[in-house]
Amino acid sequence: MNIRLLYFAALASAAGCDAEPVQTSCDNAAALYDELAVRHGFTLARSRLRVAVNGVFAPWEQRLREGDEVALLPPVSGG
Amino acid sequence: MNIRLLYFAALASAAGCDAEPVQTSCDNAAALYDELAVRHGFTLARSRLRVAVNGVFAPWEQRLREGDEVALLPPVSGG
Amino acid sequence: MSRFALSDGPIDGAALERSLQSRAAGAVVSFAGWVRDHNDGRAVRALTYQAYAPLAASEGNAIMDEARQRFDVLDARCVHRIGDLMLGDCAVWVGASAAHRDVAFAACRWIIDEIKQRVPIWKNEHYADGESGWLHPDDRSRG
Amino acid sequence: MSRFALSDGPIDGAALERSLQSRAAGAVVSFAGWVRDHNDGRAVRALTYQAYAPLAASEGNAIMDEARQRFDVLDARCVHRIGDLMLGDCAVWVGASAAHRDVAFAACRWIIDEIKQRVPIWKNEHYADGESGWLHPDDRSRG
Repeated sequence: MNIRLLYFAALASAAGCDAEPVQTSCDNAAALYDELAVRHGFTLARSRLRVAVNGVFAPWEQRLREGDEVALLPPVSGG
Repeated sequence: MNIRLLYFAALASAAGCDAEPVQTSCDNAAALYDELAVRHGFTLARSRLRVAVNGVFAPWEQRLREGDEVALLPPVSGG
Repeated sequence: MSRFALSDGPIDGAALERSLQSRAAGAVVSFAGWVRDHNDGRAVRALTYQAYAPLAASEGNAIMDEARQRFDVLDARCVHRIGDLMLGDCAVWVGASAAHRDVAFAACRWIIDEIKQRVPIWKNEHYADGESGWLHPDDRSRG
Repeated sequence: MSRFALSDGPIDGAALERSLQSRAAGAVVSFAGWVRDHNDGRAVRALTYQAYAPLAASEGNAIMDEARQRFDVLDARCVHRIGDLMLGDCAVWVGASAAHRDVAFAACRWIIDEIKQRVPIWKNEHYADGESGWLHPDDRSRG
């Protein structure tokens, strides 16, 4: 399955990019984050992140579909 | 004793002036207010007013002196 | 510069807010009171504010000094209009700057509450029906 | 007009405040967050804000809609900067108008708290010592 990943802030720094296409067999974002955390050395616990799929907040367990855009959102610090 | 009176808001409307000189035998502002209330028909209870003598808040019982400027201050409504 | 002032002309909130800026200030909270078109169910068309100017200035500045003692503000200012105001005019402006927003919100709120309770300024409302009247709120509700 | 917006240029708080005026509005409370010269004991020389723009816009506008349901406000707006900011720049502006000040204070405070907790925007602090870092506050303290 082809997924487009979006990274922000510390995750983008760790990944070395703001976005990348990935091919994965993970069928939800929780498993996908754990896979990417190993590859990129993400140190933020998944419990501290939120995830958005196609621009909308989503549960980590939501089933991913071919072509989804998955945004990994570390704790926010606006304001 | 000669005192200069300052009236504000509803008291000035009732007195028909913002300021006036008065000659009085009252030796404090409480007695003076009661005297003026009769003369001008002030309807505000003295307990709802504050008084200032020579530009400073003062107790109603403060002894008045020749030439004092006494300001009668109805409940405020700024803001 | 006096932290409290009366003004007989329009209040420039933007300029006042700029005057509160400093490199340590992370938060500014401001309150602007405008002349609105109704009060207590009556249609209002204009206002006149009268002040006992020397005492209003000293009491207003006493409030600003107390605010700086009670709250960890970096700066604070207040300007209150006197004279004739139209609908939509700014009647009073309060601003407080601080490192963090908690302090700025608390100080701004405290200042406007004290100004309204303590400073010798009176409002005459001019109603749409042609009547007008001085407001002398019953302060037994101050608690 | 969108009540929440991201901006990559300077925020004009005075213009935003004017946009909240109406004849029924007696009170406007505004909050301005500025880039200050320190955070957590470190000297700061600049900031960069990054946003996930489409979701920031939808979540920010959801907050403004919720504010108008929770509070009896007449109007409310918020603008948040993105990109590179210097000391003294306005990072975020929130304003709420209402008939009375209680509502305006409560709504303004609620909005900035929600914006800081929920909108996908991240701050990179550039320190005087040359280091920099993204801030990812531990939100277990949200309570």
